[in-house]
Amino acid sequence: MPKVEIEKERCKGCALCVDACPEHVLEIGKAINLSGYQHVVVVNPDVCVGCCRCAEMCPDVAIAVWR
Amino acid sequence: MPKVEIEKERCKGCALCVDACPEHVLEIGKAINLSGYQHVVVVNPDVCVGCCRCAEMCPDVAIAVWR
Amino acid sequence: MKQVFKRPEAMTDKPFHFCPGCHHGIVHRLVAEALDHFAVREKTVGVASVGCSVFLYDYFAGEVIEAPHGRASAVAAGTKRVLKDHVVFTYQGDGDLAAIGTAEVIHAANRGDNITVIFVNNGIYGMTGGQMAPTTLLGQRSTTSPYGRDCHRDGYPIKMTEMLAALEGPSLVSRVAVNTPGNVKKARKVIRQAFQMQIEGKGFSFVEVLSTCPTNWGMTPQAANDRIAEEMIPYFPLGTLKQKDIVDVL
Amino acid sequence: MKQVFKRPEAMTDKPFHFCPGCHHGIVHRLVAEALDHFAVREKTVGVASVGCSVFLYDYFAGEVIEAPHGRASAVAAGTKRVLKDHVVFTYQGDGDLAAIGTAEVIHAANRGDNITVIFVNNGIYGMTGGQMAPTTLLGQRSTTSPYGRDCHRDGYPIKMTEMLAALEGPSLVSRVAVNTPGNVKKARKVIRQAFQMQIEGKGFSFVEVLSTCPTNWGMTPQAANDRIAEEMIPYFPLGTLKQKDIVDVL
Amino acid sequence: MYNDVIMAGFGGQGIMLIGNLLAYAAILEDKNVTFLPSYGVEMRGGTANCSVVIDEREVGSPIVGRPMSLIIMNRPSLVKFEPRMKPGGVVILNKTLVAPEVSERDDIDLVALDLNALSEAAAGNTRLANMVALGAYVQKSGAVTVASVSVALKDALNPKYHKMIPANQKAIEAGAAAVKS
Amino acid sequence: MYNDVIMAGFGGQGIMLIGNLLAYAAILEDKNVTFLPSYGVEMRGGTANCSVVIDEREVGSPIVGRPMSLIIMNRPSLVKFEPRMKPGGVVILNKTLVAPEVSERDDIDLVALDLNALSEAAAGNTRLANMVALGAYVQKSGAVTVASVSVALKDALNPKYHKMIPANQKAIEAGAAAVKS
Amino acid sequence: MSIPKKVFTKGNEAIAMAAINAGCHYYFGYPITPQNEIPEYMAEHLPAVGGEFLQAESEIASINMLLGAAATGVRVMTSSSGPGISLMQEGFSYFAGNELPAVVVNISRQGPGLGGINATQGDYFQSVKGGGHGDYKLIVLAPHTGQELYDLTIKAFEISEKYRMLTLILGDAILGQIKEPIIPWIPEKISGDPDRDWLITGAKGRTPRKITSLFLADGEMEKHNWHLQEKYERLERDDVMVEEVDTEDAELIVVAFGSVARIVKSAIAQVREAGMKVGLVRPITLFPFPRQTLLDVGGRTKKFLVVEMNTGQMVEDVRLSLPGDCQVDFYGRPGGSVPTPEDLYDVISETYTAQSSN
Amino acid sequence: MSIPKKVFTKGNEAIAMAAINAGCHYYFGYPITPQNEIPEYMAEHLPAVGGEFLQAESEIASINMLLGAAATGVRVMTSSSGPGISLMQEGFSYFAGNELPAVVVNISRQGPGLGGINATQGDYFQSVKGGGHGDYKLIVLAPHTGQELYDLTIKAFEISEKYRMLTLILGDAILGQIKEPIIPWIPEKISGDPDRDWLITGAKGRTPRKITSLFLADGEMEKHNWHLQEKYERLERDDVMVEEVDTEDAELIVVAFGSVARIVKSAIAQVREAGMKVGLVRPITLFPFPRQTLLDVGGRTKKFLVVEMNTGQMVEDVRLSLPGDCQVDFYGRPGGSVPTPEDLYDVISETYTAQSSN
Ligand SMILES: Cc1ncc(C[n+]2csc(CCOP(=O)(O)OP(=O)(O)O)c2C)c(N)n1
Ligand SMILES: Cc1ncc(C[n+]2csc(CCOP(=O)(O)OP(=O)(O)O)c2C)c(N)n1
Ligand code: SF4
Ligand code: SF4
Ligand code: SF4
Ligand code: SF4
Ligand code: SF4
Ligand code: SF4
Ligand SMILES: [Mg+2]
Ligand SMILES: [Mg+2]
Repeated sequence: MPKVEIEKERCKGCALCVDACPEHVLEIGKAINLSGYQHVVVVNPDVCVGCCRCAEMCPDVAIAVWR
Repeated sequence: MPKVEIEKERCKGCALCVDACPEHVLEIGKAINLSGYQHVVVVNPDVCVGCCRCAEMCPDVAIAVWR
Repeated sequence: MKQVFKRPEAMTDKPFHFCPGCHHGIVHRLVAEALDHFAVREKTVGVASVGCSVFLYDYFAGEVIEAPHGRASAVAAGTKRVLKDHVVFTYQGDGDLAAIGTAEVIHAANRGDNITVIFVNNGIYGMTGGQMAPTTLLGQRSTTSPYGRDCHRDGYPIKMTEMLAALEGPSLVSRVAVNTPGNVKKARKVIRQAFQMQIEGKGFSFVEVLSTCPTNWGMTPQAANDRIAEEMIPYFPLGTLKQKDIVDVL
Repeated sequence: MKQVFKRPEAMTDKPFHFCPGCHHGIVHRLVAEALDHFAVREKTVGVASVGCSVFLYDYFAGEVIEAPHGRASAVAAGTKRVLKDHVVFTYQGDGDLAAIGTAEVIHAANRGDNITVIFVNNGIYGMTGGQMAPTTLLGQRSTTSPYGRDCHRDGYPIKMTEMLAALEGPSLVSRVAVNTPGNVKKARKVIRQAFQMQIEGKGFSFVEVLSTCPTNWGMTPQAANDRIAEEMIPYFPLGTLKQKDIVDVL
Repeated sequence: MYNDVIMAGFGGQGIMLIGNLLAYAAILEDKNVTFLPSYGVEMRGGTANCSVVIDEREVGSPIVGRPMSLIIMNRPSLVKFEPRMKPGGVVILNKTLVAPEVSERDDIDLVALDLNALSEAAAGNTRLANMVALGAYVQKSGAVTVASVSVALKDALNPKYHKMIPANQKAIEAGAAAVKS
Repeated sequence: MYNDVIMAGFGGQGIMLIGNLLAYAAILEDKNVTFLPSYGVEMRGGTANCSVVIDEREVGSPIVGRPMSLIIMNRPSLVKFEPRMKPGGVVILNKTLVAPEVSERDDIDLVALDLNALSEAAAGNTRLANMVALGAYVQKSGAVTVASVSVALKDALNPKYHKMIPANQKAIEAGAAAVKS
Repeated sequence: MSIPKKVFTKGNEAIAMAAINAGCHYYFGYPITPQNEIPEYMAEHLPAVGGEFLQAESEIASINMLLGAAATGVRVMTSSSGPGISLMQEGFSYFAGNELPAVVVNISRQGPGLGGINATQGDYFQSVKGGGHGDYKLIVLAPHTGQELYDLTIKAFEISEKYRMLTLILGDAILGQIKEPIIPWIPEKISGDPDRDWLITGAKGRTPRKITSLFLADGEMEKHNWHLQEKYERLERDDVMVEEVDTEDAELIVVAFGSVARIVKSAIAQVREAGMKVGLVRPITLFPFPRQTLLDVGGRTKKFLVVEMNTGQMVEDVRLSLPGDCQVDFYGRPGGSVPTPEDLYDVISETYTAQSSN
Repeated sequence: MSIPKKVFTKGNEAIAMAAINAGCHYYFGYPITPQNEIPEYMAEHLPAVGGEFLQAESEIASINMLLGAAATGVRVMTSSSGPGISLMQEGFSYFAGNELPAVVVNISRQGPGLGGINATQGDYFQSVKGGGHGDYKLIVLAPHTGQELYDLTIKAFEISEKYRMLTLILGDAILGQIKEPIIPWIPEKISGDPDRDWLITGAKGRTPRKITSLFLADGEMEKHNWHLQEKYERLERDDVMVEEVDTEDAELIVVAFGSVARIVKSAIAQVREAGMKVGLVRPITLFPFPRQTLLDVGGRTKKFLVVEMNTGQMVEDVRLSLPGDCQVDFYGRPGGSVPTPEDLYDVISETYTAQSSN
C-alpha cells in the first residue's frame, strides 16, 4: 500500500502539499513543531495512491513517499 | 553648373569621396596640407553633377556642394 | 514497497531557512536531483549569488563559491575556465541576475561559457525585504513601487529568457515553473537537460524558474502559488526557446 | 546656384581628430544634421562615451556631459529625468555599449527612457589600440585575439540590436551603415526618426551604425569601407527591427 | 530618570510593536527616548529584539550593554540576555512559553506571568500577550505611566487597527494589575 | 659615460624605431639603457617623441629634463624641446621640414641636415630620413658606435623588413658621414 | 508643506525626509540593507512633491544617473552600503574630476566582502582617503543622532553645492535603524542657484558648456588638480565641524565619531561620575578633519584614546593632527561587534589611570 | 621552455612575461591604456603554455572571473588602470573576506575621473588604505625598474599564496611603457601547493568546502576580522621590502617609491656630487609599510623629504612611522606632470640647506 511520511520538524505548514494531493490525504494540524509551525498531518493514509504530488510540491523536502 | 568645393585643410586624403563620385571628378593630389595629408583635388570640375555623393561620404565634412 | 520519493543525495540534511511555501526550496531540490541523476556531485562547483539563496553552501552537498551580488556568472566563468571537466552552475535571483548582473549573464551566455545558470525569478527582491525587481509585474506594489510598477517610469518586466535566446552562444534557454506537480516534473526535466548540455560540452545553458515569494508578495503560500498561474505565466510564458541538439536520454 | 550640401549648424568648426577615413566623422555629421532638422541644438544635451568619440563636446555645438566608460546610457537617463523637455542623446562605441555598458543600455531601453542612443559599431576598441570588442567578427585578428576571434573561447559577435528589439521598452531599434552614399542617406533618415521618437515622447530609440576603424583594422580607408559590405553587413544585417508608430514627415 | 529595557522573542510575537509603543509613551511624557531594533542578517526567520532607552537628559548610548530590565517572550531570549542583566534588574518573563526555572540568576527580580492566559482573560484572545508584558514592565519600572502607554496606542498602531485600541488597553492594564503589589 | 637624447617628430616619421634601434645598439655594447616613449592620450594623431638614456652605470631617471641632445624631425618638436636643452647640446635638425632659423638658442650645436635629400641619395627614397638622423646623432655624440647601430638593425627591425637592412645601413652611414668633420 | 513639530522616526527616514525638505527631488538608488528605508521613503514621498524616484539596475547605474542629473544643477541623492559604495568608486572619482555636487549616503555594514549588516566603521578610510583613483576628496559628514542625521543631510546639500563636491554622509546600522524623536525643519534655500555658470541646461542663447574630467593640453591636468587641492584647503579652513565635550579640564581626551561616539558619551558620563577628568572630541566632518581642534586640545592634554568600530582608521588622522608629544592609544572592535558603554567605561578608565607611556 | 639571457622589453611585457614564467596560466582582463601590452602579451603567449586568456566584458567581470579561478588554487592575474581598478573595489574586498590569492596590476593613470594616461602616483591611498568597504588590506608592491617589475611579479604570486591575499603591483605609465634590458628567470616553484585545505576542486572523497565572507553566528565576523588583522601583522613582521641608499651618513633622507624614486636617485647622485649628504629610503612594499626602517633611520637622521607624484599620500605613512622629533617635508606634483631630475635636484638641495624648522 502506498505510504507518505512527513518529517514534521522540517514542515513549515505552508499547505502546498495539502492543495496538491488529489486524494485529500493531508491536512494542516493543530500541533506546533519546535520551530513554532503548525505542521501537516496525514489524515487519510488509506487513500494515498503514492502519486508523489505532495512531495513534488513540498518546498522543504519534508515528504517521503513509498509505493 | 553644379560645383563642388574642398576645404583642403580638413581633408585627410582618405579617398572615400573619390570612390563615391560617379563622375570621377575627384582625385587625391600630390600636394600636402598643413597636417601632412595628401588632400583631394577637383580634377574634372566640369562633369560634376552636384549629386553630393562625395560629400555624403566625407568623414571630415570637407566638401561643400552647389547645384 | 519501494521509496519513490526521497531527499536527493546532493542535498545536506540542513533545514532550509526559506519562508514557508517559498519555491526556492523546490528549485534547490530539483538542482540536487539533477546532480544525483548524473552522479556528478563530487565534481560539481556551485556558485551562490546574493539573495535569499545565498546559503546554497549550507544545502548543497558539494563545493560552493559565494559570488558578489550579480557576479555569479562571471565567477562561474572563471572557475569553469580552470576546471574544464567539472560541472559548474550558478543559482541566481532576479535582482541578482536581471538587474545588477545583467552584463555578466549576457556575456557568459554570449561567450557560450560551458556553465549552467538557474535563474529564480520571483519578481521581487526577497532578501532585502521586497523591493521592485526588473521582473516585477506592471501594477505590482513593492516597497519601492508603493503605487504599483508603472511602465512609464520603471519600464516593463524584463524577459531575460527571450533576450538570451536572441544570442548565438547558449545551448539551452528555457522558462519553467514549479507551481504544480506537473510543472515541477517539467522543470525537473529541463534542469536535467541544462546540466546535460554542460556535461556534453555544448555550452551555456539557462533555466528561468518562475517562483514565489509569499513573504514579500504579502500573500499566503497558497495564494502566492496560485499567482504564478494567474499572473506570472501569462506574462512570462513557459517553454524552451532555444535548444541545441541533445540525445534525449532523460 | 544653391548650396545643397554644407556643414550642419549643430557642428563646431573644429577639425576632427579621427584617423583618415574613419566613419565616426560621418556619424557625427548625421547626428548634427538631425538636430538641425528639428532645430533643437539649443535644448539638446549630448552624453559622450569613452572611446574615440570622447571629444564629442569639441564637435557638437551644444552641451555635453562626459560619462565614465560604458555608463553613457545611465548618465543620459539621469539627465533626461530632470530635463524632460530637452533632447538627450548618447553616442557610444561597441566596447563602451556592448561590453562594459551592457547593463546600462539594456535597462535604459527596458525602462523606455526617452533618450536616443547612437551606437557606433566598428567591431574593435579603437581608442585603446585595437583590442577585440564583443562585436569583433569571428576569425578577425585584434591585439587581444592575435590568432583570430574564436567562437569557442570568445563567443560570437554580439547582436545588440536584435537583443534590444526583444524588449518592450524601445520605440525604435535599427541598424544602419554609412559605407555608401545610399546607406548614408538611409542612416540619416533613421537617425532622424530616432530623434523624432524622442521628441514625440515615445521612449528609447536606438540606432546601431556599422562603422570602420581603418587604423585598427590595419586597412586603407577604402579597404575598410569595402569591408563593411563584404563582412560586416552579412553578419549584422541592416534594417529596422522595431518601430513604434510615427508620423512620417521626414 | 534613566531607564532601559531589552525586549526579545520570536518574530511574530509583537516585540517591535511594544518597543515602539513604549517609546511613544515616553515622547508623550516629553522624555528623550531611543528605540533600536536588533537587525538580523538580510534573511528570513530568527528571533527579534529591541532596546529602548528613556531619559530625561539627552540619551547617550542606544546600545544597552547591561540592561536594567528585560521583557522575555521565548526561551532563547532568556538564555541570551539574562546573563547580561544588572543585578537587581526586573525581568518580565513569558511563563506560557518559558519555565521560570530556566533562569539562572538569583540577584534579579524575576516576574513570571502566564501572558497568554492574562491576554485571553483581558481581551478574549492570546494575541495581546505582548501588551500584557508591556503593561507589567511599565508598572514595575515606572519608566512611563500606564496611562501614557494607553494614550500612545493611537500613535504606535497603524490607523487600520485603531478599533482594537480598547482591547489593547485592557491587556496593558491587565499586565499592570498582575504586578501591582 | 652618460648620454641622453630626445627624438621627436610627427607620428609616421619613424621616431620610435630609431629610439629602439639606438637602445639595441647600446645593449650590444653592454651598456645600460632606457627607452621611454612619450605617451599621448588614448587617441589618434599628434606628435611622437621618445627619450633614450645610455649609461655605463645603472640608469637612474629615464625622464630627461634637460636633454644633452635632440633629434628633431618637425617644427613643433623644435619649439617644444629646444628651450629645455643643456647648453652646448647637439641638435640634429631635419632641415627638409624645419628652417634652422626657427632655432632660438645660440648656445647649442645645431646640425641642420636636409634629411630627405640625404636619404634619397643614400637609399633611393626619402623614407629613411630617420636613419640618416640617427647616424648623424650617433656620430656626433659618440653615445654608441655607428657600427653597433648597423648591427643592431636586425634586433630592432621586424624580421619581415630584414631585407631592407642594407638600405638602412647606407642611410645611417650617410648621416654619420654628413657630420664627420 | 506643513511640518510636524516632532516626529518619532528611523534614522534612515530622517535622512530621506531631510533630503526632500532640502529640495532634493531626484533620487536614484539600488536596494541594500541596512539602508532600504531611504529609497522606500523616497519612492513613497517624492511623487507628491513632483519629484522622481527611480530604482536603478545597480549602484553603478545609480551613481551615473546621479552624475547626469547633478550636471543640470538639481539637488540629487543616492544611498547604499558597503558593497554598493565600493562599486561607486569610479563614479565618485568622476564626480571629483567633473566637480559636480550631490549627496551620497553610506549606511555602512561589516566587511570585507559580503559581510553582515551590523554597525561598523570599517569604511572610514574608503570615505576619507578616497577609494577611487586619483588624488581627490569627498566631503564626509558623520552624524551621531537622529536629529543630526536630519540636520547634516540638509547641510550636505548646501556644502556640496558650495564646493561642487560630492558629499558623503557616513552612518551605520545603529544610526540607520534607530528610532528617535526628531524636530524637522525646512532650510531657507531649497535649491541650488540656477545661475551657476557650469550648469548643463541646453545652451539656449549662450556658449555651450561641457562637463569633463579629461584635460589634455600641456599642464592643464596638473592645474586642474591644484585647483581641486585649493578647494580642499578652503574646506579645511572654513567648514570644519567638530563637537568638544568637557575638554577644558580633561586629562584624557577620547576621540570618536558617529554612532560609537554616542556610546562613548555614556561611558564618559560614567567615568566623570567616578571622578575621572575625561573629555571628548567628536569630529563631525571627517573630511575636512578637525586638525586644528586636535592641535589646540593636544596643546593642553597629552593623553588621547581613539575609539572606533574598526581596527584603526581615524586614529591615523588623529595621530597626524596632534603635536608630537601626545600619547595616542587606540581601542577598536572590527566589523561584527559593537562595544557597550560598560566595555568603554573599562577601557577609558584603564587608559586614564595607566601610567603615561610618554 | 628556454629562457633568453637578456631581453629588451617594455615594462608591461616584463610583467606579463614574469607572470607566465611564474606559472600564471590564467588571465582575465579588460583593455585600458597604459597597460594594454599586458593583456596583449597574455593573449599571444598563454595559448602556447596551455593557459587561457579571456577578455572580460568589464573590469568587474574580470575581478570576479579571477575570484572564481583563484578559488581553485591556480595562479591567476588581471591588470588595469585607474577607472578600472576603482570598479574592482568591491571585488578586492571580497578577495580579502574570502581570503583568496591572486595578482592585480595597476598601471595607474591620472585622476580623478577619466584623467589622462601619463605617469602619476595618485592611487597610493586607494591601494594601501583600501578602496573597498571594510577593514582590509592588500599586499602592495611598488617596483621602480623593468627588472624589478619582473622580479616583483614573481614575488607577487608567491606572497599572495603565502597569505591568501590579493597582491597589487602598483606602477604607472613610465614603468609600463619604458623599455629596458632585463634578465628573465624562472622561479623554482611555479604553482601553488595543490594540498591547500581550502581549494575548491569538487569535493571528491572529502568534505565539501565553501568560499564565503558571510559570518553570521555571534562573534564569528569579529573573529574573522581579527584573523585577518593577524595576517597583516605577520606581514609587517616578516615580509617588508625596502631599499636604503646612502642612509648611513645622511643628513637628509628622501623617501620615494616607484618611478619617481628613480628620478630621485638621479637627483641624489647629483646632490651627492655637490657634497650634500642625502640618502634615500625606497619602500618596495607599500603594504606592509617599512615602518621599522623609518623608525631606525629616523633615530639618526632628523630631516626627511617625501617626494610623490601626487599631493601627499605616502607622506602620511612616513609621518606615522617616524619618531615625533623628525621633520618631514613634502614635495608633490599631482596627476599631469612628472618632475625631472633637475626639478628634484633643486627641491632636495633647497630642503637640505634650509634651516631645520624643528
Ligand atoms: C553590490 C550589492 N548591492 C546590493 C546588495 C543587497 N542585496 C542583497 S540580495 C539583493 C537582491 C535579492 O533579490 P533577488 O536577487 O531577486 O533574490 P531573492 O532574494 O528574491 O531570491 C540585494 C539587492 C548587495 N548585497 N550587494
Ligand atoms: C572603466 C574603464 N575601462 C576601460 C577604459 C579604457 N577604454 C577607453 S575607450 C575603450 C574602448 C573603446 O572602444 P569603443 O567603445 O568600441 O570605441 P571606439 O574607440 O572603437 O569608437 C576602453 C576600453 C576606460 N577608460 N575606463
Ligand atoms: S502521494 Fe499522492 S495521494 Fe499520497 S499524499 Fe501525496 S499527493 Fe496525496
Ligand atoms: S508542503 Fe512541505 S512544508 Fe508545506 S505543509 Fe506540506 S509538508 Fe509542510
Ligand atoms: S557632387 Fe557628385 S559628381 Fe560632383 S564631385 Fe561630388 S560625387 Fe562627384
Ligand atoms: S572624403 Fe573628405 S577627407 Fe576623404 S579624401 Fe575626400 S575630401 Fe578628403
Ligand atoms: S523572502 Fe521570499 S524569496 Fe526569500 S525566503 Fe522568504 S519567501 Fe522565499
Ligand atoms: S582608431 Fe579607429 S575608430 Fe578611432 S579614430 Fe582611428 S579609425 Fe576611427
Ligand atoms: Mg527575487
Ligand atoms: Mg569600437
